[in-house]
Amino acid sequence: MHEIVIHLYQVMFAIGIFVLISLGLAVIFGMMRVINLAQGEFIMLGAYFCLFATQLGLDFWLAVLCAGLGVGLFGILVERLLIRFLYGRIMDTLLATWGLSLFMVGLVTSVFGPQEAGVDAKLGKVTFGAYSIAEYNLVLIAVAGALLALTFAIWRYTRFGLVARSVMQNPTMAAALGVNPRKYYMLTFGFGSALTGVAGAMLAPLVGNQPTMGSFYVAKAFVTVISGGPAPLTGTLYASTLFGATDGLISYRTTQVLGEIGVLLIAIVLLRMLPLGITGHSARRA
Amino acid sequence: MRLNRRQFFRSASGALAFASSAGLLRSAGIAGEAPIVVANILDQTGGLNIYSLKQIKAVAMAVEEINAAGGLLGRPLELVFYDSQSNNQFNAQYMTQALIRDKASVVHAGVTSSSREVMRPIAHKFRGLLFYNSMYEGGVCDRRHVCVAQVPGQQIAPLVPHVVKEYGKRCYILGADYIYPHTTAKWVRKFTQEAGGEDIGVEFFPLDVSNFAPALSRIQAAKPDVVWSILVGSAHNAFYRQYEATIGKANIPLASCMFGIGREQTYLSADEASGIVNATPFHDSLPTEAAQKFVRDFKAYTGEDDYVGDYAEYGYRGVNIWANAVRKAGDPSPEAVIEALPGVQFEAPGGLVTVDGQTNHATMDIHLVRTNRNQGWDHLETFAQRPPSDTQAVCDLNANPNDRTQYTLEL
Amino acid sequence: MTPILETRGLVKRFGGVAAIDGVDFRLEPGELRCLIGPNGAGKSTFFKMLTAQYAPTAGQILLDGDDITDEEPSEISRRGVGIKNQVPDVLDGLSVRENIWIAARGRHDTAGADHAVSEILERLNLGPLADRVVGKLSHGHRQWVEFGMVLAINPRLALLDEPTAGMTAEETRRTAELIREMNRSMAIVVVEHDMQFVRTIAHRVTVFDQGRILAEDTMDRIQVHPEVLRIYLGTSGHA
Amino acid sequence: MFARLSETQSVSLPPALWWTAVALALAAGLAIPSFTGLDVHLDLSIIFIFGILALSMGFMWGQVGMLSFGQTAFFGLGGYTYAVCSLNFGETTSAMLLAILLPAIFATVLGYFMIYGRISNIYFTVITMVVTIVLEKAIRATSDESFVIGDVWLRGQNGIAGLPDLQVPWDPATTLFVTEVYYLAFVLMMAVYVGYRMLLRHRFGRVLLGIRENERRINLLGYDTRRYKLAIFAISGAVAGLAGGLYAVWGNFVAPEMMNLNSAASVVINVIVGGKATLLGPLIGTGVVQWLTAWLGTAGVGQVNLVLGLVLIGFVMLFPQGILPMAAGLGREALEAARQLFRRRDLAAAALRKETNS
Repeated sequence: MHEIVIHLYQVMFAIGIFVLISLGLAVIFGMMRVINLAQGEFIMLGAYFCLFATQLGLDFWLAVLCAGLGVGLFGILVERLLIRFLYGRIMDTLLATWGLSLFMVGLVTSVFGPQEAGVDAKLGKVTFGAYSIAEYNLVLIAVAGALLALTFAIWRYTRFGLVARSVMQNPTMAAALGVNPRKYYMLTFGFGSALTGVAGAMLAPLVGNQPTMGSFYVAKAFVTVISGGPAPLTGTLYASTLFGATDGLISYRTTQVLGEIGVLLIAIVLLRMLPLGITGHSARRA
Repeated sequence: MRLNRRQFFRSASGALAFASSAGLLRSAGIAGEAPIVVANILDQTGGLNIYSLKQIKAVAMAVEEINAAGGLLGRPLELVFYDSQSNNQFNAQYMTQALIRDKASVVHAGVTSSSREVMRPIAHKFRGLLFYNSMYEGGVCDRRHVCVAQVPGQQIAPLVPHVVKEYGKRCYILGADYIYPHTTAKWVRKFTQEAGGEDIGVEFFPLDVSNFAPALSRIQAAKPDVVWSILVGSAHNAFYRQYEATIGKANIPLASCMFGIGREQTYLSADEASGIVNATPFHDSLPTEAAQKFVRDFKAYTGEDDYVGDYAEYGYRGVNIWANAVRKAGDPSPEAVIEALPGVQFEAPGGLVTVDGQTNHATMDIHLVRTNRNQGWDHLETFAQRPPSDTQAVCDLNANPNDRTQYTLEL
Repeated sequence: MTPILETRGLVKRFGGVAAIDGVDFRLEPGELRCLIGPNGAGKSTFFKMLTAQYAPTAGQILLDGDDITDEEPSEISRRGVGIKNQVPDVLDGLSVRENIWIAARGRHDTAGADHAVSEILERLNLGPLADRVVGKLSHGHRQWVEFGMVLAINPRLALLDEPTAGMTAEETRRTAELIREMNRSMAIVVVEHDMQFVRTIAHRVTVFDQGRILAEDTMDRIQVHPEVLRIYLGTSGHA
Repeated sequence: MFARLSETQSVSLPPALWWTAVALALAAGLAIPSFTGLDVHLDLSIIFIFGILALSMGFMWGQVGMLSFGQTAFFGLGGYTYAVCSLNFGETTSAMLLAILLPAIFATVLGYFMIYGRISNIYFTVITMVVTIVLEKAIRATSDESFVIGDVWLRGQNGIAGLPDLQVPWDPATTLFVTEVYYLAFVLMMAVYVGYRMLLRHRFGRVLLGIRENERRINLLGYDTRRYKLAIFAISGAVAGLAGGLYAVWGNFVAPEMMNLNSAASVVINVIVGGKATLLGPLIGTGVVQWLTAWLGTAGVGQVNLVLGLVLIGFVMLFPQGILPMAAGLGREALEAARQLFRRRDLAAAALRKETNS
């Protein structure tokens, strides 16, 4: 019985991490088709925001909000200074954001040094028989789910989401209807960045905060969103579930290396069979 | 470009020459003499620099102390520093530059075995001398290579019996996935068995892994008496945090032969870091006058007030052992120094260090310690003058002076 | 005699819509045929299926009696089928000479290709433009370049989709001449809107409507065919 | 053949002049060692080796339109092949040949999977990237002593050091020293450059250019483009493997970092900085970026990445075509300006004459 709970927990936790690190990219790449290779560094920035906010004495959850807000604003800045000149130039975007990624790692290392302290979320643990699980990890699963639902709701049911979706699909039409597409591109990029910032803040109590931490996540996030296919949010959910389950089970049953390699191999086979991604067969967008 | 100390510390990166100030050299009476070049290749930047940052400064301090005391053989030392950027390609390039262009008498370089193995053949190609001031898996048998830090046989042998006695017989070992932790894990297993215990699980993690949730559940399923961490690097630092949040050292204690060398405890909270046992040739709270003087001097020299640690001390002892060998030889050339090295001694901050001529490794004191809640160590016990017995078992430079092999230690 | 081209019950559906809906088509060797029909009748789709740019949903395509339904575009081309697509389909970044040379080199050795290129350049009056980058030429000139590429592979069956679109009256006249000349050595199917042009070149005409063949006859009879009049002129054709 | 190659539209040289330039470059490169030190030979050789790698990537990207983010997979495979074979055989000629052959075979298999699977361009890029990461992770997981090929332990994260120097094929007792490795790397780089350049002049290369412009049209002309793409992917895999083998010879070591994301991306940086439109671009780019990195390392800047990142952003935003076309463009503009100046002066002079005449 306890074994089953632990398996379930490992799988859910892995899925939660996949959802967290991919959600922002699902908005930025999945919806806007902007290949942001600095995505990992946005995560890193979120973790640093969270760290400094808690060091200033802020409550952890307020710090997470701060991180979302801070990285969101940073994203808007990046969009204004960089991304907006590159819409439609996929390769150039890839290269410029990779430059941004190098720049951010270099800058943060210069200013704060190679490593930073961790964040203490001040939560306890729950026990199942011989096993105990950090409460924080359970909270992380819940937060991942809540963020996904929130994003979905905003996209589906708010005016912002409706307008943004129509802008992404047909900016000319949207402009003809009196919407300023540039504003919505900027806000959507900021929204995706904010989600990424929250992800970074949520990771801060788990991992060692260091300037290079982003590189660990960026490939995974891209593989997840690309495998998800043209409906970015539902696609990300499906892909995260598939990869998370694979990673969680293989990592727990064997080793983490095999878990990671397993995920990448499954992604390759998946793209061979479904070149457009998991949601590629249905034209409906979420 | 030549820099003074402040500029050097602020910006050291790439190839920089650091010279003691003209005033210092004048007061030592050696300002006019031709300098002896000491090269230092370490990672100022990149993922591995947490092991190098203090050592870079300690090497500079040792050089400056020697200059202030009148230099070596009446000549000043000049330090040339290269930032290898945690990239072995630069180790190869800078090692060549140090030997060819700078004509360095000695190169103090490397904190990883992989970088050392890249540089060792170059030392032979250009007839140089390489000081590797870092702990590693042991077994290098090479007269152009000197290691002044501990190898597993020196460190693990006294540590394991203490752990078995204090915490219990069943251990679970976690290590970083490269050769040093693999070798060390075997030593832990061997000594644990000799002490009547057993290992019930061994796992290795790539250096970029920071999610230990699966491993923590496996450990709980296995129910060991003690968990060994041979985890390394900043990503693995997350382990100590996650361990305290799930299992807790109060339930299953932690032992480690790596914790602290990257100054891990300074990035962790008191709960996360305290209570881990380790064995080390040096730590800041070592209750000897030599150790305390070193810590005071280092802090004064660098203007930094945080934990100093063993890697700083290795750099300091490396330079001084080399300097003693130069004095003994009366000649700074690599060939003369290599001849003079066997038996050279230095009263290091961590205790007396003697070069073992059979292996070009060192006999030293090993101190048993446990982390306290103030980012430092509580001193438990000292094991005096431990020889590099594991490497001695496979290497004899007296019999085979042309040997260059790194042997895999047979247990 | 085996027809050079034959389709049997050819169907192409995009989603639920049938763009081609059961076409049985025959072309005799050496024949010159025009396809006409309103926009969206399926003419271009039909061409794309003949050259394997679209896979049929159902039905068969036979070339000289061989079933080529599942072959690759390159295989069909090597069987001697050349196509000029509706929008000039050329290699925009390369020169006129290079465009035609690449086409010719697929059928000749280097010397033969060089020879064929100079011949075609002359035949199409493209000599002065030979070293210009195709992407920077006018629409009409790019049409000629594509013609040149079709000529260069020396096909037995040429499929020409609106060859005179964007051409001046003079160019159109020359195109008609060229097509008649080509017809001496190959079978040709032309999709065309310009009825005057169709009349000057075609013996037989096939009319497409809503993915089917509506009528097939000589130009004279087609012009008075009531159904054809209906689709071209609307219901007023009955008046 | 043609008076003008489209590959050289931005910087076009007639063949005779081009061959002269190649001969001059060859002579200059071979002369450099006689007035520089060993450390310079070492530093230049690594630039040549990365230049070969950049060419293998830049040719496919710029001339065929296939962006392989994972050329480092073949680079690493080549290096490890040399390492494992040379240590096992005790002989380096066949090891070096296998370092070219094995990556070519691997590229053929991988390419077959991707190209015949008709995946789109962006997925081609992503899959090549994933492949290099997977290979890196797999190699890094071989620290345990049980991971042995023949007598050679793969040594995981640590990499394999102490590899044998390259032997002269007809005289195995003689091995290449630093300066000879310089000559080898330089000559091979020139050979790869000239080879790719010759390729473009022949049918195979023309068709590749055609694929870049309009793959469908090339298919309709009767060429099976998949075969061509697979062939060039295999060839470039072989070239990247050669670069990897040379890297192993250069430093006598191989390590998993040869295949990591950073290495993969720096190949792309080298190509974009130089410009992908020409074959010279990747070489120039590699030289400039390597030189810049080394210079920044000694300039006391601290974080090299910080400056490299800015350089990359700057190039993409301001000079997306790369250094070479930019320089050519500036040159043309300067020429045009000079011409204008002269014409204006002539006009002025003419006007003056006219005035004086009237």
